[in-house]
Amino acid sequence: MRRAKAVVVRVSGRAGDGIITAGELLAVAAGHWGLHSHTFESYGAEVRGGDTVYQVCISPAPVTDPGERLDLLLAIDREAALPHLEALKEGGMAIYEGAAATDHPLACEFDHEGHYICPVPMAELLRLAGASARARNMVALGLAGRLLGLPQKYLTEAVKERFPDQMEANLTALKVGFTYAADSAHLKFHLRPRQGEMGAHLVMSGNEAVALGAIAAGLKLFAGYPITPATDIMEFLARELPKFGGAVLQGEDEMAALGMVLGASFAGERAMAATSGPGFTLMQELIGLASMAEIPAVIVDVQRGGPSTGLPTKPEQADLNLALYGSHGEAPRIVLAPTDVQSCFGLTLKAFNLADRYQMPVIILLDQFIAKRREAFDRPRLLQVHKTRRLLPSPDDLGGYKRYRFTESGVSPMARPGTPGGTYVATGLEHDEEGAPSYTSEMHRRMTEKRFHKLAMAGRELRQVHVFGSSQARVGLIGWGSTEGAVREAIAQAREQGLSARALYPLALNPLPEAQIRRFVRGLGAIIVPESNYTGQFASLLKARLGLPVTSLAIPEGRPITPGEVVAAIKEASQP
Amino acid sequence: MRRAKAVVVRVSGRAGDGIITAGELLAVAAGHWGLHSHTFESYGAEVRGGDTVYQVCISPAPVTDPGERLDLLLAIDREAALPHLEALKEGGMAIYEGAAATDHPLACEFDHEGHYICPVPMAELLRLAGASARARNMVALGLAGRLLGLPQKYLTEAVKERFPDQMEANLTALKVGFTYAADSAHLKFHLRPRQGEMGAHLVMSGNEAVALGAIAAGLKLFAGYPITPATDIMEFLARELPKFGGAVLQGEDEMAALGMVLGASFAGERAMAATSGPGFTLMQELIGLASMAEIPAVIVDVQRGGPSTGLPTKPEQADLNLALYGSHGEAPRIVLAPTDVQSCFGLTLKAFNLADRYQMPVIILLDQFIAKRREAFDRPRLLQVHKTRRLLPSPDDLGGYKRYRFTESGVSPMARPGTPGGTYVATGLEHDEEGAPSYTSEMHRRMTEKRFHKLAMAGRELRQVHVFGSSQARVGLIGWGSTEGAVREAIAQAREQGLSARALYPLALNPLPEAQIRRFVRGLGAIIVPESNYTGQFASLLKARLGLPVTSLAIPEGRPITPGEVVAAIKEASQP
Amino acid sequence: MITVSISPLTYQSARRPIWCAGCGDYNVLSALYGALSQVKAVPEETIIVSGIGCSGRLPGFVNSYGFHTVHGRALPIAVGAKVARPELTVLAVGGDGDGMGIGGGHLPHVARRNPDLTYILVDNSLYGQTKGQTSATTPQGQVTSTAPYGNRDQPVNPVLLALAYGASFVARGFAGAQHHEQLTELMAQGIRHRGFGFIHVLSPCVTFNPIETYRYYQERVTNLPATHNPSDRLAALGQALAQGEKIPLGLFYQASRPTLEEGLEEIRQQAAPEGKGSLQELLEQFA
Amino acid sequence: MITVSISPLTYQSARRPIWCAGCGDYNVLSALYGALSQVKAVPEETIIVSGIGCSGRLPGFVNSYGFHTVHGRALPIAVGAKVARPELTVLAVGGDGDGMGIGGGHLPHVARRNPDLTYILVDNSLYGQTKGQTSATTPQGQVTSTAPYGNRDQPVNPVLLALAYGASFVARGFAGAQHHEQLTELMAQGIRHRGFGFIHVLSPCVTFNPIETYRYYQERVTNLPATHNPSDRLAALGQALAQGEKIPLGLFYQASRPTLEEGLEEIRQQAAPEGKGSLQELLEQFA
Ligand SMILES: Cc1ncc(C[n+]2csc(CCOP(=O)(O)OP(=O)(O)O)c2C)c(N)n1
Ligand SMILES: Cc1ncc(C[n+]2csc(CCOP(=O)(O)OP(=O)(O)O)c2C)c(N)n1
Ligand code: SF4
Ligand code: SF4
Ligand SMILES: [Mg+2]
Ligand SMILES: [Mg+2]
Repeated sequence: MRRAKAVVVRVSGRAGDGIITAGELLAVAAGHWGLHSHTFESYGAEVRGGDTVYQVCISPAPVTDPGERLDLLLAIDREAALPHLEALKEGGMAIYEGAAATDHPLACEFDHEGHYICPVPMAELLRLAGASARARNMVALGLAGRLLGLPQKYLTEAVKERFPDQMEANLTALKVGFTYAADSAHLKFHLRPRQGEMGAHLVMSGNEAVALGAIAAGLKLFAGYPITPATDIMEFLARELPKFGGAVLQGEDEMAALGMVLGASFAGERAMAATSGPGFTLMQELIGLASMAEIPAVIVDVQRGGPSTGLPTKPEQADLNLALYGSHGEAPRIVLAPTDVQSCFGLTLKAFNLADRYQMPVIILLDQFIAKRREAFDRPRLLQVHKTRRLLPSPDDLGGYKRYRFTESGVSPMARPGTPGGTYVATGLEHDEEGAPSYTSEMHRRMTEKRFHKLAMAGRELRQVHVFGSSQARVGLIGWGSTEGAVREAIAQAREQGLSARALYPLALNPLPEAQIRRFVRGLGAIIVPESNYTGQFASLLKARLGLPVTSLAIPEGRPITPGEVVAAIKEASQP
Repeated sequence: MRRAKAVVVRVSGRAGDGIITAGELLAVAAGHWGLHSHTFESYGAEVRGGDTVYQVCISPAPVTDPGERLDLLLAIDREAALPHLEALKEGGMAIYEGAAATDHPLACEFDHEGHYICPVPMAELLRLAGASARARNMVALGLAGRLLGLPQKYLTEAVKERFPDQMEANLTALKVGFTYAADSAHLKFHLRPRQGEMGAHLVMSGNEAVALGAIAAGLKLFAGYPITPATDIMEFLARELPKFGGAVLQGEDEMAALGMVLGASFAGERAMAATSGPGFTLMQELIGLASMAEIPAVIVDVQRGGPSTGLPTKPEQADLNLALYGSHGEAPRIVLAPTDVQSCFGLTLKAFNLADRYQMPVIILLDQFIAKRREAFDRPRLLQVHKTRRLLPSPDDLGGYKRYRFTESGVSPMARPGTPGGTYVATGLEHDEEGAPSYTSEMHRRMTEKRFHKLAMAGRELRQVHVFGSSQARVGLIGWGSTEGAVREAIAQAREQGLSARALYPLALNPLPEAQIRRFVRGLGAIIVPESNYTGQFASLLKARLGLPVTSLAIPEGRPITPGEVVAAIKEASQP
Repeated sequence: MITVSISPLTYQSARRPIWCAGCGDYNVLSALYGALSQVKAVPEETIIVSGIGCSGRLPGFVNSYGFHTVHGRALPIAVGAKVARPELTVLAVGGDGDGMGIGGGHLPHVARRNPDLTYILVDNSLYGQTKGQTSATTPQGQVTSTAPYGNRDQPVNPVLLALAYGASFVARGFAGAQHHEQLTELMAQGIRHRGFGFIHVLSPCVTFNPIETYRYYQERVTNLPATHNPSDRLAALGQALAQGEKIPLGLFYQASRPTLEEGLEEIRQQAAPEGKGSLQELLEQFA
Repeated sequence: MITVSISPLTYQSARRPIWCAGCGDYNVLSALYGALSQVKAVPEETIIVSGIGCSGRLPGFVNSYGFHTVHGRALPIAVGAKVARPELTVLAVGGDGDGMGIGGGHLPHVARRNPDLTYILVDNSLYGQTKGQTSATTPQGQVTSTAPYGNRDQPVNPVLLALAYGASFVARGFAGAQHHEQLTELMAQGIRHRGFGFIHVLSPCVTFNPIETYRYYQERVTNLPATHNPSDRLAALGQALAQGEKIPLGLFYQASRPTLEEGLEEIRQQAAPEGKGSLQELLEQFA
């Protein structure tokens, strides 16, 4: 983070140490006070033992990425600290379990890299307080909170909410940490929320925002199958959706899950499935059916490192091609890509409207980074929630009802079961207007055109793009999804180095807002396409669809792209 | 067909009438005599009742497409003849069940379109001969054979081979037809094989050629699941492969089928699966596993009309994207596309070598047109069959064996189970050189590079392209798969109209022979990309990979592209 | 009253079946017309979901809402429809390949969850639509296009499986003329049953199956013994297992237990005892 | 003799298991080491195929060839390996989610085809790897992260299913210390069995499952009655069905019938009674 007032904190340890909990609660407490934050988590696929890292960037101003170099490192022990020391800024502070006085608060040594190294006898402090040695993560949370200047009450509330059952033990440990740092000479990270933002924010993850968006859209049936990092959508909805009259079904596999969704949607209700790569691959046959039989459906794919089982807990943006082309034959589908947590909410809501309006599958592409990180943002204005209904047959349509009638928009009235005179058979076979199987060349051409025409029509309301940076710049970036934050930060950093760039993020990847993109690239000398994958899938798409001479900045490392990498690319492209 | 000596025959009727049998036997008999032929079949997805058409173009010279306008139409009755009359050439002949003398051979009327219309009392003739009325297709075969001048013995042999059990009945009916046409004044289609070709040809379908290629390659296990139009590969192999010591397993679904293939290949043997679109979609998760765990596998996708269940019995070339990108994450695979029946044989053989050499999935893309049509061609030289073996670990490798060792080529020695010291675990998780799960950024990058490097290495032996037409032409065509025949014919037809064009057909679609293509397009003013689909998938690929300014000629009608359509496109592109 | 006008003809759609003349599926279809009329199903309040195969074409010939889906997935799709619209009558139909082969993984889970729908498995002992390959119910020894040396695999026993899965209604019928009434009756019972009804129907394929013909079945089918107690699951398993020379028809098992939809409704009550949730409140979890 | 050097340690790989301390899977693994040593399996002539899940990581910890595949497909992959190399010992391993959920459609077909391989289903009544969701074997009423109001679905009974599918060897063991020897013995018997062996192992997940703990099982497991006749399939079904307060362990069923590989060999003999086919001859079919 470039802004002086932002603080980047990293908590590190091993799976089972409660690292993610500590980091999340820090972000939540800060957010509830009124600060902004941006987080990133990384852990191994093992339930126990792998390295776990949770990083939070906290600032009074909005932040768009979890930061690169650290102000504060909290590690569960020395072993967990060592690999992260080189990420510390000069003057940064590293805290970990180590021998030190239990009564003298936070003594630090200054090492030759210019870091403050501060051992804290966490286990011993916990023992003295009569608390379990397993609660070191709460000690760390207390220490971090105090050093950042967070009021204790926000930390306490966050802990209470998370652990309604084991409140006391955790609060004790929290207090141990908070107190130990209290009188330290190192209280140098004092942050305060901006005027008027005190307590105004919601703090949530991308997965939670998707789930909320779906509830707001009137979801009736969610069906899923557990898979990292998408499972929390199902878990959240299993708890909340029944309160809204809906139901959650766990399928025996992803095909069953999407099958249930299509059944519910055929029957007339809004339905959604969420999964990650392997499950998304398995859903493709039914996505093709939804496209062919014109059944609305919303499918969330939270991308993770691939291929195959791959890197289940790491982010990657490598399912774009699958989202676009993943079933045999040509099965049009809408593909949306939120760029931050807040847009996860809005785009999910929109996805349901699009699905119903154009009677086709709508895919929402998240990745582990956006799905799991927590961001603080303003409450959405729920009164504005707008729900489109499906086009229903008029009384005229119902005499000799043609489910797949050719219309100007390509959209045909879809009868809701229960409607007298509306009986019809939806089918994955090529069919005529009534839905009767038909394999003539003419019918196939016309029905194919109809299905694709709907996609084109949907494009008219999918022109939303995020454009930022300098409009005079000769270097442009076109990206998608979770990299937007890093690119925003990179453009700001580059500006400080005297380099200018501008960027465009479409929220729809299919159909692409081609006119907006063409307008954006006018006058550009170089177009960089950053993405977290190997083959540069989005770059290829831009080349294929728009013939743009793009430079792919594809980084296949199973981690978010950093602002530094983007700055370097801007620098290189700016060379005369 | 443009060549004077080629005769285009169409047989038409309804499913269950034996139309396809009659057409196939005509092609087989002609082929065995030494003529060349090219066929196309089209029928509904219903087992009974749909329209069925079988078309054969027969000529002394090699033919590359089934022809457009008809010389001879044989229909089971008048109703089946009517829709096809407009396809008859001037002077063409239409024969169908109708009232006429039973003793007077073949009386024809000349209609005002310039066609000879010839009713034949097939049912009555059969009754007189004491044969079943259901054998009208054999009467038609006899009539056609005689009119074309085929010696009776080739027809008789073809019938005997096809119906070892019901020989007599069919031979009787054949003879009825043959005799009825014998003294006709209309024996105007006399064809004769060229010098030296008499009896030299093999006649087979693309599916049969694939199956033979696989046996020649040393296939040990074929696993499949029935699906039109790929099932005959399994049926053929079920009969023949056991004779060669192999086995055929029918899976409970396509995932089981490909799973069996991967198990057999992991265990060290050559294995293959074949399917069509819906099954190919279901196989994608395991294709990703094969790519990640570096397991050789050959997968045949016989494309049919889509999406979803689509047009099961019609050809389409719309699974290219799926073949290239069909699983989550980035899972490199080789994609091959035969352009005629003969290349089905050679490319299948090659596919096994590539799979073993580069330890990855190799996909062979056929379509219904190439899979089901019969072509006559020279016997392959079987002595030349060259089989690569997998790279096995050397004794040195076996001390501390690293299954996924980084090497210059990217290919690591693969131990065959049973090898002492070679034990390892293949996995779909990202892994280190030993195969242990590893999720570091560096390992993921390096292993991704390794997997893609193998693909690039494979590219070195995948430069084979078919180039034809005039090297001076300013109009070029780049196509793939089954359209080659129509394009060859179109270039010849265009030349007669004073237009020149040249064409390139790569046999590998991934990796693309980019250098060859770049060389080919030099000097071209227009590049036309013909394909049987809607979105122009191959055109997009050429744009994305090579940035070529191509014109897509995408025809989404569930039928082969015709030479006429290609000629029209050449004409348009030739306009100054 | 609405019922006066209902007869089997009520359910006949305008589309003519495309099956081969003599196919058992015609009898399945007409038994279904009869059953629907017996239970007085309202056409527009009925959904029939099918898989792919000759039998999968059935919804096209019924005047009701229909969804002809993909191979093997009819059951989960039917479950989704039922859960979304519990007030509708939902049926699923498919072949032996569809339901016991590619779709065989869904049946256990649908059966144990007990949605209130009826599944008709149309068994012709092979893949009809694709022209006669071995299926999971092809007997050992039978020659098919994919088993030219005779099928080696022991077939599955659909009734035994449905029982083992915990289906709450399990029956077998035969699509032969003499058994039409029984089949109709079993279907009607299955539709009336509150919970998941599984009906195994023997339906000869006259085009590709020279072995399991009408005659073959006529010689072998028999009714379950009058003494059979359909609430005894072990006895039902025994009857299913005993199948050898004789093939028992009738109701093997029926039990009453909560349906999936009832369970989901219970969950709703439990989650929001005081009525519907509010989105505003939900957001407060994140404030 | 090669056998002198074989002990359970022979099968320990260099990789340290990544399971949580106390996980039942450690006991499964060590019982497998013991069983492999009992049957004197040669490490390099053994293949272990697994699906995805905590239990799916097992092959990594065994000194043998291993294939850690994708979720739910271990069985067909193992079948392919066995058919290609009948001389090798092949095992398959996976969790309850892997084998009864997503992969549940394969078991019936593998069981009825009877390949000579052994399948170990490691059942912890939930999805361990993904942190504790409901699985097909989670009991009714249990609260999980995806069933916060308690699981409504009746669970499947894996032993009952394997019996209904026609598996030729069906057993159940428990990964508790006192039952280690029995589990080892059952695994050894399963591997020795010529045909498909199905072994259901109760293996507590100490991290996510507070219900089906070691203690829970210790209080409930019991041996099959001494009078139980493992060649009586209906009796075995009865024992499997009876499971209520008590959970019977031991060998439910064993039968001898031709294996898949034997059937395929027979077909080869039948197809080419006079030795191998020739490609040249095959081409003549087309000439
Ligand atoms: C995924 C997939 N695989 C294969 C097919 C091809 N296919 C169509 S119908 C069918 C089997 C039909 O058999 P069955 O289910 O027994 O129905 P029947 O035709 O005998 O009534 C198959 C394999 C398909 N449509 N989709
Ligand atoms: C197709 C697919 N869907 C979902 C997942 C995510 N996933 C990994 S392991 C697992 C379940 C593990 O449960 P189980 O098989 O019971 O094994 P356990 O971890 O309990 O031993 C799931 C759902 C996946 N890897 N692939
Ligand atoms: S092929 Fe068989 S199952 Fe299909 S319609 Fe014909 S008789 Fe019926
Ligand atoms: S999560 Fe459960 S099943 Fe997985 S390793 Fe830990 S204790 Fe074992
Ligand atoms: Mg069938
Ligand atoms: Mg489990």
